[in-house]
Amino acid sequence: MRQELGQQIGEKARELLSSGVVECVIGYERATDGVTARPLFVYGVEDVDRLIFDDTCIHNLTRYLLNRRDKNTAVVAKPCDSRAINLLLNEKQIEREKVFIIGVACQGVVETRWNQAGETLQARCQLCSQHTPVVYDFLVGEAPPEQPPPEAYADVLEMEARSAAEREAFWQEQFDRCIRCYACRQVCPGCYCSECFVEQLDPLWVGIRIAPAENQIWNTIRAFHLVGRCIGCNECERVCPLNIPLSLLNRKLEKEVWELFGFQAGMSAEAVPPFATFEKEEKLGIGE
Amino acid sequence: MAVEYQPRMVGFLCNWCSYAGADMAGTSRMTYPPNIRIIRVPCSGRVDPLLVMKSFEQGADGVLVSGCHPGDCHYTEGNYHARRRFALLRSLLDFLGIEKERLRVEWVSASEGGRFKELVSSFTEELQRLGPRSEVSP
Amino acid sequence: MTRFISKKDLITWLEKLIQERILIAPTTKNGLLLFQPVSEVEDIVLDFQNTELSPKECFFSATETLFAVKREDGRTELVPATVDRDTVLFGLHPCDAMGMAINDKPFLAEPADTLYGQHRARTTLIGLPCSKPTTECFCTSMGGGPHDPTHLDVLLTEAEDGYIVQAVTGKGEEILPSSVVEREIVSPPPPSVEPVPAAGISEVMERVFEAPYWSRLADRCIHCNICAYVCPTCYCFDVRDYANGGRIERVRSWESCQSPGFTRIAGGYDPRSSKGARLRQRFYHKLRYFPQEFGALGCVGCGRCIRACPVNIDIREVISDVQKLGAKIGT
Amino acid sequence: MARIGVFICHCGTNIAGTVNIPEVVEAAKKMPQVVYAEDNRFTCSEPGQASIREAIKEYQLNRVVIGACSPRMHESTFRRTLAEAGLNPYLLEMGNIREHCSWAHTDKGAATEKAIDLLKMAVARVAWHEPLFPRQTGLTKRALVIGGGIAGIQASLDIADAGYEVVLVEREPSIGGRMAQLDKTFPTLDCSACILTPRMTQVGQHPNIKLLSYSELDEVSGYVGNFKVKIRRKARYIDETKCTGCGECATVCPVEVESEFNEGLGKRKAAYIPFPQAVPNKYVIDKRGYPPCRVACPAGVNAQGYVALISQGKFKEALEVVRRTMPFPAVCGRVCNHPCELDCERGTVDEPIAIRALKRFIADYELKAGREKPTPPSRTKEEKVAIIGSGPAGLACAYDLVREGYPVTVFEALPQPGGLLRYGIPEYRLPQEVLDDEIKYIQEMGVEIRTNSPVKDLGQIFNQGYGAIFLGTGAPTSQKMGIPGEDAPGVRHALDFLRRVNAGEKVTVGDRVAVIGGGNAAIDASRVALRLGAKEVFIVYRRSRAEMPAQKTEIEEAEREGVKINLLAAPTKVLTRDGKLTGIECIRMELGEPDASGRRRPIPVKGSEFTMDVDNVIIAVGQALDKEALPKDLAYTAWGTLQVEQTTLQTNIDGVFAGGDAVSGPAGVIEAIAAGKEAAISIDRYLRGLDLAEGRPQALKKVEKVSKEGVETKPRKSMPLLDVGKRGGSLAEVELGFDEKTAIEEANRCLSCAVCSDCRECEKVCEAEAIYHERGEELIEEEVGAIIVASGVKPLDHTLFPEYGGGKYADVIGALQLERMMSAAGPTGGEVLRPSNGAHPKTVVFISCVGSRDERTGKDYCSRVCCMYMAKHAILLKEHDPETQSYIFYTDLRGPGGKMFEQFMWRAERKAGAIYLRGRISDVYQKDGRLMVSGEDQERNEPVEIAADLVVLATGLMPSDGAAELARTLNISYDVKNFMLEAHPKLRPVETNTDGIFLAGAAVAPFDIPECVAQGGGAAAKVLSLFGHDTITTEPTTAMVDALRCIGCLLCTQVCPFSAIDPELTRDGRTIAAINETLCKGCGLCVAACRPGAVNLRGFSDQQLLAEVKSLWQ
Repeated sequence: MRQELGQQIGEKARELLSSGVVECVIGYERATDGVTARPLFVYGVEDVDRLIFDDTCIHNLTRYLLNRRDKNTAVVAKPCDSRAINLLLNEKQIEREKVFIIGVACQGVVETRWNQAGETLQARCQLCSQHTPVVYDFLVGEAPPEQPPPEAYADVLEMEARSAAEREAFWQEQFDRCIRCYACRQVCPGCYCSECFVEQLDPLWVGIRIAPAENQIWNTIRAFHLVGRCIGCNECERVCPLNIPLSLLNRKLEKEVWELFGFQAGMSAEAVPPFATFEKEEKLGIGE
Repeated sequence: MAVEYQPRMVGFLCNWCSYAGADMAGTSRMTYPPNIRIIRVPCSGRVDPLLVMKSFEQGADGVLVSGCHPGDCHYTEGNYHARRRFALLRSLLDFLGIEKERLRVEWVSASEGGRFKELVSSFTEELQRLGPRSEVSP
Repeated sequence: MTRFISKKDLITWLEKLIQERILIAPTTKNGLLLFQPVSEVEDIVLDFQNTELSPKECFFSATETLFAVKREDGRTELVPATVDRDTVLFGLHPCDAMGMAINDKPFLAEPADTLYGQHRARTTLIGLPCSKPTTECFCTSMGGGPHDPTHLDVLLTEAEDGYIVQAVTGKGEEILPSSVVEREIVSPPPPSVEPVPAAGISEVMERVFEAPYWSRLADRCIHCNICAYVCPTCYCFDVRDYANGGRIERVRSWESCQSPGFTRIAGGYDPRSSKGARLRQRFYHKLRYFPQEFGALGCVGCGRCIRACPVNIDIREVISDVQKLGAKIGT
Repeated sequence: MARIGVFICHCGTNIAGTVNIPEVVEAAKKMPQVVYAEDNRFTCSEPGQASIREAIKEYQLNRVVIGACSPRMHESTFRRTLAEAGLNPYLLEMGNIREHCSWAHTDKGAATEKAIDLLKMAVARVAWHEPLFPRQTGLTKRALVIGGGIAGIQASLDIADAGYEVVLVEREPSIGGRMAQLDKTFPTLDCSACILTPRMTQVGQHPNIKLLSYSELDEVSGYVGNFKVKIRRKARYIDETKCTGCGECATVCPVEVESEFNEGLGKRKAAYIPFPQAVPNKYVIDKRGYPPCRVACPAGVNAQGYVALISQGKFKEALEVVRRTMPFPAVCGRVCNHPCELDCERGTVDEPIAIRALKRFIADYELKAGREKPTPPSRTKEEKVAIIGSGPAGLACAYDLVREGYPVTVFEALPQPGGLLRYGIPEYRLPQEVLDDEIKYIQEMGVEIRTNSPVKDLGQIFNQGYGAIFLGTGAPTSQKMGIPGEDAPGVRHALDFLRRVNAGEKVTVGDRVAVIGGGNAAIDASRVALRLGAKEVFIVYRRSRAEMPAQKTEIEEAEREGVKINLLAAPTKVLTRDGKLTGIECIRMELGEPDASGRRRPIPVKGSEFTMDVDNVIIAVGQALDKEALPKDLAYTAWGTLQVEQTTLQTNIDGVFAGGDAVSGPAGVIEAIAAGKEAAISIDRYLRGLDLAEGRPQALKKVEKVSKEGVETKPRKSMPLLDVGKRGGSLAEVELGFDEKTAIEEANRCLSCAVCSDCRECEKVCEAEAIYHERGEELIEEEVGAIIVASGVKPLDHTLFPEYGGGKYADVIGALQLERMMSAAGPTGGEVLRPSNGAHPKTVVFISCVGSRDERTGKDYCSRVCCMYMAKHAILLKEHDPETQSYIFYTDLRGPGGKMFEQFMWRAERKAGAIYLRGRISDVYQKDGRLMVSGEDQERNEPVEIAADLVVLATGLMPSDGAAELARTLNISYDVKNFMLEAHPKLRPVETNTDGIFLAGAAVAPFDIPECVAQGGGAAAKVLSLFGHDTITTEPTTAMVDALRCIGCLLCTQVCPFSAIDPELTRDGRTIAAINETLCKGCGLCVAACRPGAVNLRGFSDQQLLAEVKSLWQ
């Protein structure tokens, strides 16, 4: 099955490259540890056999589309990743006709670390009910049978249940660790500003210090800038070298946006995101 | 008896309604605690969450964002956008352990001097009840 | 005869060191193994492969104040930062010690970085040999070795019910406790480490600078700063003045050649604006420019960047690719 | 480097009384970049200002901070001071140490500390100030007025009279608005029309007014002085420039609907003007799309059109409507499966219109009356077309092509034309002479039919000079069942059986006949078998009744005639003895999962075999093409039908098209006709060398909403049938058809879904040739400098108040309905009549505040005019009929002002004898033909009950439909009730917060006529004062974009309330946001929305606000 998916992707890649439909196919290949996967950019048919797909293919490759805006590119996208394509289309960052989406019906991916691939599905995959990409041009794989999703926000609810002081202590400890390597930002398909607020000198919102106060503003505003935009690929948390639970923040906001506005990022390229619109009569716990 | 804890507050007030409402409170000689520092903005929708975060970083115990009542915005829609933005920011801050109560978003019209006075007074009391924010080491 | 300290005595010694100095050692926090100040000996992790971050932080902090400006009655005075306590860095592996030696070259070359120098001078390095190198370790190819004591003050090698003690420097000798005894004991052989084809790499690098290889490699690079921040030998930083609460100070923080704005100069021009150029810079710095400047490779083979890279940019693969590329291009 | 001067005002003791001024001055001197600080007793006084000017010069100040009152008070004063000193006026910042400090606090220490902080913030901020420059732009001196009510009329006239052009847009066909609907006005009792219509005429004739009636605002862009507006000119179908207003179109129009102008009390035609004095006096055709019946018809026959004409007794004209589409009214009137009736909207009320029967009626009517020979259409085309097969598909195709001017020849293999119509449908359903006549008509139209002319070689046809061929050869052979014994003597096939009977051959049947199948052919065969003398006929069908494809009425008739239906049974074997048929063996079936056709698949039940003794078996299980008879080289589908391109019906052979059963397999007559018509389009295009597929298939846009309000149920007329007893042994027609009266009555049941029935009678009578049924709506663009919104109000719908009998009882009416009845030009000619019976009401009860001042309806406001119009009505009722007694139930009475309002109510009470009762109504119910109004008289504190003849609900006023959408289009504010919001309720009542857009009349709030007129004039004055300038000055505090930081996500364009941000292409090909500074109002929503901080706001920049924050608590 796994091999088959890689082959199907490879065949499609061969067809797309040889017909000149795209210039490059972004997919996965085996990493140098022989266990995990890594992104692969295929420019010629001679490399299509390197393409693989299995449950270690955790990267969200859609971020790379931003580096290839003006070139025709095919990208392998899992359902969660595919939402990023809608996000980027909605935010006019990419053109639909320049992107060929090789969608993968996804059974979930595993937690991986260098040299290790987990046995069980990632927690988010266990909660996932989107097994088919929301947008694609060609689909490989087979979605697993639908199952009622369990409580999706158990960890968020648990955190909400704690006292303010406990929450503050928890996050302070998390943010204190941050070394501002910006891997979370660099890997995020939604973080594509040419100059991030955190690195701007004028106005000087945040200084260069890798220190708790700066770290807090950085992490808070990073999360805020993803309100209604985070598509839940979890890449930020995966790449964090200091294991800061960034997705907990993202998912808290995702939950709020869903509850308040019934909106989920990236489900369609046309839906109006929550901060682009409003309802006159909405009750949001403000000024009421 | 110990000196009562004096919280620090920043208020971002829209020029057309709430700033004028604060003017009205003064003109009517309504007194309220002197803890608030007011920053005039054209519209509550102008307030970037970064300004709120910087205020907290600067040492504010509470931040007030105030604009026209829904439907009254001088720019027709600014306060609706502010409402969405700050509803989310409040949830996020609360989740991070900065109590929701520390970020107040309220509607005060140009004629509501009394409402402004009440607002600052009750906010001050609320912050006194919550106590100082825990220090984030610099 | 070999010098030896029993495990019990080692604990006593460490307890004493905690009292007298700052003791920094590998400890686990939030599931991460990091060099951190310890207050209890039992928090120290002795059996480990590699810490997540290198111990370079002890000498070159993520953020530190270089000096403060005092203004009083119209007079302005600069108050430089100083290091006022002795530190023991315990438990580092030979590769990390070698990393420090590499960083000494730029930091201590004249004009020397005094703050770094003070940190170095007031810190004693007590190392442990590397008994279980990871699959991604390649120290032997970079001129080091798992049991190499060269850049340490003291090396403690586990044997029998204690440790063989090797005082490498005078500073190391000074710090040893009296519980160190002489004993007839054989040091275990060093474990083997997978080599990489690093021979002559510096010269080969010279020939492949223009190769399209680099931009293709950079395709998958996301240009975060992880590799630089986990690396024991990356020492780039940014400096900024801060005025806050009436206090003015000059602050230095880590920075990385991988970040998009790193080489941007006034007016907005950036000589290394392309992804390929930035990623290439990292490898050239380690494998070409540093050897040219300081006569040694700028990498210790600790494998941290390989492990931490979110997209598997693997310096071993780069070295072997470069060799192949060099062979193809010819001299 | 900033050189900041700080000036602290004492404001007498206003500030100095609470704030320690010297301490503040000393603190200010130490603040960063401050080079000078001083205090003044009154900074705003001339000496105070002079002192600032001097200090600016002396200390070379380039920034000024003034600690004084609120900037809302004196910012403009001090900006002028700076300008006088040669500084850019925007380099000023004020610290509000009076309103926000000295006046609000009493503790001197805390107030002083706060004052210092406020100045610190101002100093930090001012360092980031930059010189700003207001902008000047030109303007178009032309105004748009939206709404042609009295307010809009007044505004238009005032502006036009001042010499500027006005574009007046009115949604309705005529201007006049609500005032035009009124009979008299209060309190003067002027005739409303008499004072209004001269004004309307003036508008219509004014050289400066461009009147766009029946039009709506679609889009607005631009800004004050420079608006671009798009106006949707709704399709009028009558050319305004040609229409003379003669009204002939309305006279002949067969469609009547409720008149909106008369509030539903009268009727108007589909071609109409709302009232005789309409301006412009140009008719409109009310066309709402295509009626469902026409959309449902595969051939698109205009059923509503001929039904409407039948209702008017115009039978000949009705028949013309059918023949405009196809030549088989009599055939389809008999045998069509009428999908039109399935979709008929009337069916949702009670039963569908008997459309098929009506069509038959007009065909029969002509047949009876005799028709004139039609004039064949002129032959305009050279290329000959060959049609192979003379069934409905072929003849429909021929008919359309001959009308297009082509010479057409039909080749028929059999001796008589008609195909399946001739040979497959029994006489008792379709008499031969009826078919003969239809075919004759087609021939008279110029179609040549060659019978006994089978075609085997298409090449030959082409060689004879035909340019294109249509194959309509049908599916004339019966399918076999594939069971043992099928070939036994006594087994017949339905089509063959029917053909022989129709051809007049002598056909006999045995006593017991089994017919296999459930389609129309099976029913036909079984009923013919009965008529040929069979004693018992059984239909054997393998599914259940619901799945039978035959028409329901046909099945019912068959059963009435004695046919027995054996469901869920399938024959397995034909039984014979000695070479003679003895019966059939069948097996029981049950239904399983649905199959490809969507019907449930029958599955045999094991061991359930049974036998039936019969003498004959007629197989009617399906039809197929006669491939043997068809020319070769044609491609077939897997189903054995001809393969064609779906939309164009082109076969695999160039120039050869096919349709009907040969392509679709067995289907209805109307489907075959539709295919023939489609093929005709293709053939025409083919011969003219045009693209075959372009714009096809053309879907008719079905009318969206059909008004069914007040439609009383009325059963469908049933088709008279020949007595069952008279049917046996005869092939006489079973259905007898409608008579004239029945037909007209049935046609009158039509709801006229699309309003205009597209009968085209109006075209015939319009001498000006102004009618264009095909012409759609039009979007036009106008450039204007100012816009006045006068979109007005409407009364709440009284039928929404069933608690007062509204919508429940005919004699409970709305006040505007009463007004229409009182009008001499109204639906009753000025007589007040009870809608239920047309009698004069003697007792009339008014109920006030219906819907208004009512939180339940969300209209908690007073509608302002109701008290007065109730008094007016009471007075007028008395004038109309002195015996009328009015009762007025009121909440409280409001007659404000010195304009005789109060006195007017006295007049109603004292002179007209109206009885005013304070109190609400608890119930209105019907008793003995009168309306019992029970309520409470609060003044006497006792219950009252009045038996009324007429109850008038004084419903409140609400904004016109679409007011909120209009406000959104214009980007102006509106309140929760959808009334437009003024810029200031007291001081700027006719302005909005959007520069250049003004308000007039009741769009703002319920106003009476003089108020609307005053507002119209006021808004006009505002426009004129704008037009008095040659340029417009705009504030410089606008947003700006850093092109390098902008990432082009364009979120800012979505949040901008003023559409002031547009995408722009940079030189390096990136899309970024660009601010239109003239449109930008400086709200800064874009700034806060921008994640990369690419947008900034002059005067309130990120740097300025951040500097303030960073200066805190230092």
